[in-house]
Amino acid sequence: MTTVTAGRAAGTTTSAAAPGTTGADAAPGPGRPAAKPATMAQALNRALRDAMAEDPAVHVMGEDVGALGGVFRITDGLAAEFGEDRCADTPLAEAGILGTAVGMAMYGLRPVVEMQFDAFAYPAFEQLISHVSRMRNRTRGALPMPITLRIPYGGGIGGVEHHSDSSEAYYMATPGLHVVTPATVGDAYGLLRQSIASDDPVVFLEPKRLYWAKDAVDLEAPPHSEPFGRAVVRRPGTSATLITYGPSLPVCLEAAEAAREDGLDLEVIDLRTLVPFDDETVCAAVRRTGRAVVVHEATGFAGPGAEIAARLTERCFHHLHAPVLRVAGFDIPYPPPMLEKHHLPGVDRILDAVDRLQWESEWTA
Amino acid sequence: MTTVTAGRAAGTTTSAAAPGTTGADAAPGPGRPAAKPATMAQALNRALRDAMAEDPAVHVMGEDVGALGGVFRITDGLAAEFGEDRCADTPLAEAGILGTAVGMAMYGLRPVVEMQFDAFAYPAFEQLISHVSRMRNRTRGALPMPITLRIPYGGGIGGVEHHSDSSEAYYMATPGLHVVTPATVGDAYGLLRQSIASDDPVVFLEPKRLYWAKDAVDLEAPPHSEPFGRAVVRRPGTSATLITYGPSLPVCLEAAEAAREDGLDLEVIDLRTLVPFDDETVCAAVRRTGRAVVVHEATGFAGPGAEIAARLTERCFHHLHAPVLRVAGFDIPYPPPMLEKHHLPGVDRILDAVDRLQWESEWTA
Amino acid sequence: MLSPAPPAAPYQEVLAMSVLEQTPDRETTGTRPAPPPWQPRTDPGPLLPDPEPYRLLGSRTRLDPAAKELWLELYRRLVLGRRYNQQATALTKQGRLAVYPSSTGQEACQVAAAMALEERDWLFPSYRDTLAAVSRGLDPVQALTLLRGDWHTGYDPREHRIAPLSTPLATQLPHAVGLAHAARLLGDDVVAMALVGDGGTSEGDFHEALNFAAVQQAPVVFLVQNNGFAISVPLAKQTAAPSIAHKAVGYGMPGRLVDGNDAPAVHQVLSEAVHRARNGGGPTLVEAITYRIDAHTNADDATRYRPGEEVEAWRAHDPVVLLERELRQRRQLTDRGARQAADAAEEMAAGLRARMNADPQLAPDDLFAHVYAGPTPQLREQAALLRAELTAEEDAV
Amino acid sequence: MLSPAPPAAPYQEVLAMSVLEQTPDRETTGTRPAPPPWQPRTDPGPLLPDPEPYRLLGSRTRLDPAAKELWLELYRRLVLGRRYNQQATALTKQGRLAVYPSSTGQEACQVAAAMALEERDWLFPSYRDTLAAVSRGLDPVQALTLLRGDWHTGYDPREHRIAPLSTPLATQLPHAVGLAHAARLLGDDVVAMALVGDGGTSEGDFHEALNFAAVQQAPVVFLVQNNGFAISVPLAKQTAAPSIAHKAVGYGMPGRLVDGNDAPAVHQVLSEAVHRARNGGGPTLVEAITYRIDAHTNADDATRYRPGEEVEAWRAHDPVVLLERELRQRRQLTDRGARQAADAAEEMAAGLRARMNADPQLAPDDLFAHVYAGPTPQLREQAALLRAELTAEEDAV
Ligand SMILES: Cc1ncc(C[n+]2csc(CCOP(=O)(O)OP(=O)(O)O)c2C)c(N)n1
Ligand SMILES: Cc1ncc(C[n+]2csc(CCOP(=O)(O)OP(=O)(O)O)c2C)c(N)n1
Ligand SMILES: [Mg+2]
Ligand SMILES: [Mg+2]
Repeated sequence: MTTVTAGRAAGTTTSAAAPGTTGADAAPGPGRPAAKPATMAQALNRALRDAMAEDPAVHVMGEDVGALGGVFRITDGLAAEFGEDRCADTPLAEAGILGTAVGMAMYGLRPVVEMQFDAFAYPAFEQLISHVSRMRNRTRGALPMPITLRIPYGGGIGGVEHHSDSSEAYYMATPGLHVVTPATVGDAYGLLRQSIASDDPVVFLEPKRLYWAKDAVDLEAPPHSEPFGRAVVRRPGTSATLITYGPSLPVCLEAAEAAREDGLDLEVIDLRTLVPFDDETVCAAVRRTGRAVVVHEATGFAGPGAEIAARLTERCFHHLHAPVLRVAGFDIPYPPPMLEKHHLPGVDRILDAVDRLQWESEWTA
Repeated sequence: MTTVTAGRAAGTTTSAAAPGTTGADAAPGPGRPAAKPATMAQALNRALRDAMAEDPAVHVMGEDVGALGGVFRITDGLAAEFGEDRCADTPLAEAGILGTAVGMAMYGLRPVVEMQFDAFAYPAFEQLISHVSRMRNRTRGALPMPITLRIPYGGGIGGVEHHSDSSEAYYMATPGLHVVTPATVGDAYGLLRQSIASDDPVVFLEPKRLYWAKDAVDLEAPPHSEPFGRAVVRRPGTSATLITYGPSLPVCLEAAEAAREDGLDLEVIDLRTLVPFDDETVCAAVRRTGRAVVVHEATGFAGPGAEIAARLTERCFHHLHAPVLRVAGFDIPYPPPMLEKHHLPGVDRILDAVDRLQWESEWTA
Repeated sequence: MLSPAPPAAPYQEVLAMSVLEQTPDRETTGTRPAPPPWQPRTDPGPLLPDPEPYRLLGSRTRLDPAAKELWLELYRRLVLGRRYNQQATALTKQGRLAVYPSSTGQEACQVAAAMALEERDWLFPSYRDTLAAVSRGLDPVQALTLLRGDWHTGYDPREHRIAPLSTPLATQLPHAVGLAHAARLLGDDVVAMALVGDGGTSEGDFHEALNFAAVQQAPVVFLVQNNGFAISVPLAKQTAAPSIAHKAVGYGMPGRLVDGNDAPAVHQVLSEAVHRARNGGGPTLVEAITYRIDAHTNADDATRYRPGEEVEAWRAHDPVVLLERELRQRRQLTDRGARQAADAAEEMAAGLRARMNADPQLAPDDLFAHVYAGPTPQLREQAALLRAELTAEEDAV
Repeated sequence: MLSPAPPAAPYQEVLAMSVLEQTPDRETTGTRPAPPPWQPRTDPGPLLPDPEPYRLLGSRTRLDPAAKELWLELYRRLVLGRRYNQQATALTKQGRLAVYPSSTGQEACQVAAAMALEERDWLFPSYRDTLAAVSRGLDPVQALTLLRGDWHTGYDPREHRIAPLSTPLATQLPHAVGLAHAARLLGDDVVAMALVGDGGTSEGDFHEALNFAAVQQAPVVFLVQNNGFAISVPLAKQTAAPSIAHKAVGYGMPGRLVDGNDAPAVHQVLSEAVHRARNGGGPTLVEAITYRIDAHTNADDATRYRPGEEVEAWRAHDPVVLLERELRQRRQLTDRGARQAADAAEEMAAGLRARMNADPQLAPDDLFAHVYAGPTPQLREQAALLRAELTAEEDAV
């Protein structure tokens, strides 16, 4: 919940990631020996394992999380190590899974629930909105809901329909939920640990196309992670600020590299937690550069970028040289695999938006 | 779907409503005789009746819509007039109701589905998101979904938990859905007729605290309604523009009246359809006044106002003298009846926001 | 014999044709291909309910002293419960409650559900079940807080082991399963009793909860108060099943049918189910046949959808009257005993009335206090805004 | 006798105590209070499935000429179906399909479901049921479009009366009910056949769909292909019911159990259910016992969660082999007939392979074409943006 000064957050920067890595929070810095690379999937798995080992109240549950280890293998080995009661295959019913997790949390457990894919979390919507997000409020704190709802989200993996949704707008619009999404291997570990430790419900969105992205992170001694609620400047810059999260971070870092050729020095911010939102870090950055583009895969209309653009404008209006622009998925159902590349915000679309920041807005006819 | 020029829409204005009426689209104008006042509930009922009489494909369905006529009596008399097959009580299962409506639409019917209250539409979320909104797209137009999903929404009626949600942000963030909400008795009739006639699915949000508000609308000869997709200037003004919809329209009109005392001439825009959004009308207005406040009951963070503020800023940046501000419900679960007055945007909170438009933004420290 | 076209014989006969009846082929079973075993075999017989609801009143069964005391206690609580329902309804007329969904006519279910539980057990009530909560020992003022409107849940669920009254129908059932399952995993012999209406059984959450419970063998008792209506929708439009209790076999748990207006019968069936759950026997589905004598809530007009005669027929089967008559016939209840029960109920009602007449203390700051464990920066800003508004208002007064 | 404390007797006995067994009290029934009638009485007996799955293969039943032709047609389609499954799986290895969930081992269910329907009927397939769609006459290339990835549904559902393949499990079941109900309201004698897996029966949508169907007496046949697994989760973790078919009684519809690898048996049971539905008899739930011989999809590793012996046991009960053996034993199938069936299958596979090797035509503009009946102003802007980008890209090349 704590936000820190923009200065400190901005200090936590690294160079842009090479293609195939998620970003950079674990590049071997001074005093830290180079670690064997780990994937985001491995980091998530390790976070679950460490959380379960540390706290017997942590219970993992979902479809196929047991013997199979989940369709993405994020829960691999947990049932073998902690028993099937601690890492439990459930019947195939998402409302039932989240609903029973509510009851388990009422009895003092700390359920970590896996939804198999983004769109398959929708059957649990009522339990999430009407109960998970409100139980603490309803009972004046007597029944907190320390539930972590893990949802692999986003596209770019060639998945058939219903396997590529970016549903974060629904969760952001729901008071009582935290919404978290890592973009780096280090954050996958750190944010998941922090989410499980949180006494409030967390919708933990895992960018599935980054599951196999690697970073040099030593999972035996996972690096310190920035706190929950804090955005991190992944790449400092002076010309304009790209604000992003999750699967779009590597794309933004790539765009920033490409922009150098045009003489532009783009800053890239990784939000990490969408709720709570780190106004301090983001506003400080935008006041510095005076120009910003929000980038995400979710559809644009009433999407996450709307809130970000609106609040930045409210708070930094007189520092802005151009409107905060948005580069987002089109306002269409997620397209079939062979067409998804046209839908997903790519480097060119981001740079086009940056171009539009330099001049009078073309919209002001 | 058609938007018209801002000029024409702006022409459709009226004076502010007296308290207890919803607004004013049916005030007796020149050439129109004064009509007996009708309530919004009566207008909705009449729209259903006329639609059913005109098109045998129109089927009304939901919990308690038959003999009881719905808990708000919106379907009163329809089962008696058209038979229980045309106005059918269903088992108590919202996903089942909307899911069977999908099948009925596949066979060529035009289902009008009633959800009893806002929060009780959540069980139908998966059917709405994964099927209703996408079926046309999925089948390249072969299976359109001419479904109207009527949802009484919003607070202010002293309802216990789960009876006062403003859930429009969820629907706005879902491509493939239209999102419509009337604020006047005339629009209740006109927009519902247009929604039922639409070949696309419409989430039709009924501001429940305006059900009993009256306007002088002759339901025997319902007035011509502005087309779907067009916003209407309900009160012209020059100082700043209040942008609102549904239950907040009367509050905004009241605020505009009150602002006259301070020498401010506030414009009030009723959006009517949130999707599609009438950029033309709204942008024209804001370019004229240079200042805008978006007002709604839904929670602010990632709420409808975020999109409106963001897109106005994108499109009118260099015309704005101040950031577009938002007056919205707090980012909390809807409060219990005795506290709801503190949550709901009222006249004072709106005027405070207007005050902040006059100066340098206080946020720019 | 066999033909691809639809058979000419009437369907019922065709449907009844079964492997067992294929006698000529039985001899050759050894060589007939059969699927490998695909499932542990469960005998469905014991899971099926009796066709008639279980009843105790009017029987000649002798009562031992403990049973006598139980029946008398049930009676006292029924009398109290009836008075509570009347008082709460009256409070709506005085504007002291926003709304009240009465359980008049269903008091036997409410009271028996509470009494069948031990202190360590949990009750999961639906929005109509404030009386069950009160009968479990909750202060009626706290039980009615939701309906008065000063907060959503007026009590600490952990203190009383009563989950919040659930407004979204059937959503509390998976909670009960999860809690019972968690307790069992932790080695506690806690049972959860989950209440739901006939209408609520149509929701997907009902299905998912019962399935989870049976698969996990969670110690839960599901009590369906079948009061004939979901607001205006009668049972026949809600389900075509022989009974709701027949749903149990589809999950692999026993289904039982009981006369919901026969308090001792409800108490016995629920106690047995609780006992079974506590001892590792898994969940039970109990359907209690009862009737909602009042309208859905004070705001409802029941004459729009049901005939007065139906209500009258059920008034003749009133749970309070039935038990009183039986106790008097058995000479277990004297006029004095009945008066004492009535007096206690009157006292409760007077106290409730008095306390509900006081305006509750409201703290607008509470709006932000319990959204998260600690307020987010955003909520801190918003709380400050509201505080400033309230100060300005005060200053203006 | 009666005591408020949990009874000492073992639970099963207590549970079995019923009104019927209360013999001493039966005599006094006249005076015993009983609830008014609360529901039309349905006999649950005929709704319950037989304990053993219905089978036809291996019986001595004589076949009339029509039945012979049916069995041969089933055989030809099974052979074709098996080949289709193999070919589609091979296409994933060649990168021509994004993924393929094979129905190998379940061909009898797929083929029989298609054949039990008339042309005017509707099929509601799940994501694994492309073969049922193909067996209903759909071009395999169209059936596989979703899995190839050029569009979500590769065919016009109205043309073929095949609903889109449903990926979200069980969500297609209420669609089937709604369509069947609508057809009935409009006076058309159309039947809907809805397919779902054992895992899908745990979803709330399954429950709600069956309940709606029974209450509305909608002409729907629900076919559960119980193939033992939901991805890695075995049936025993999915349900504790005696059988999935036992769920039917809880909705008031007949439940039937059939050997899903016995094609003539599946066809007969489904045909009877379709016939019954068409004639106003309402819905039926059919559970077909079968097995998913392949992994969940080509991307899955089934050795992680099931022993090879189990798969072997089921290979011995292969639907194609069983029917071929039976037909040969009955001298209805010659080597030549078998070869003809194999050749036809090979021809289908070759054609499919060839056509799937061509790259599909893609039109990026389609992204915006079918979101609404006509594009919104917003979508028009976005389409223009994409078009400009594509032009710029082309210019750059
Ligand atoms: C999910 C959901 N849908 C709809 C409602 C609105 N509603 C409140 S009570 C009720 C009827 C409930 O009937 P039943 O389950 O039989 O309980 P009873 O009222 O008879 O106690 C309805 C439809 C609700 N509370 N929750
Ligand atoms: C609502 C939903 N939840 C989860 C999934 C992910 N998923 C795809 S297939 C599958 C297993 C399905 O099992 P079953 O219903 O038995 O069908 P089968 O695969 O055996 O044909 C799961 C969990 C889904 N498609 N839809
Ligand atoms: Mg009821
Ligand atoms: Mg299966």
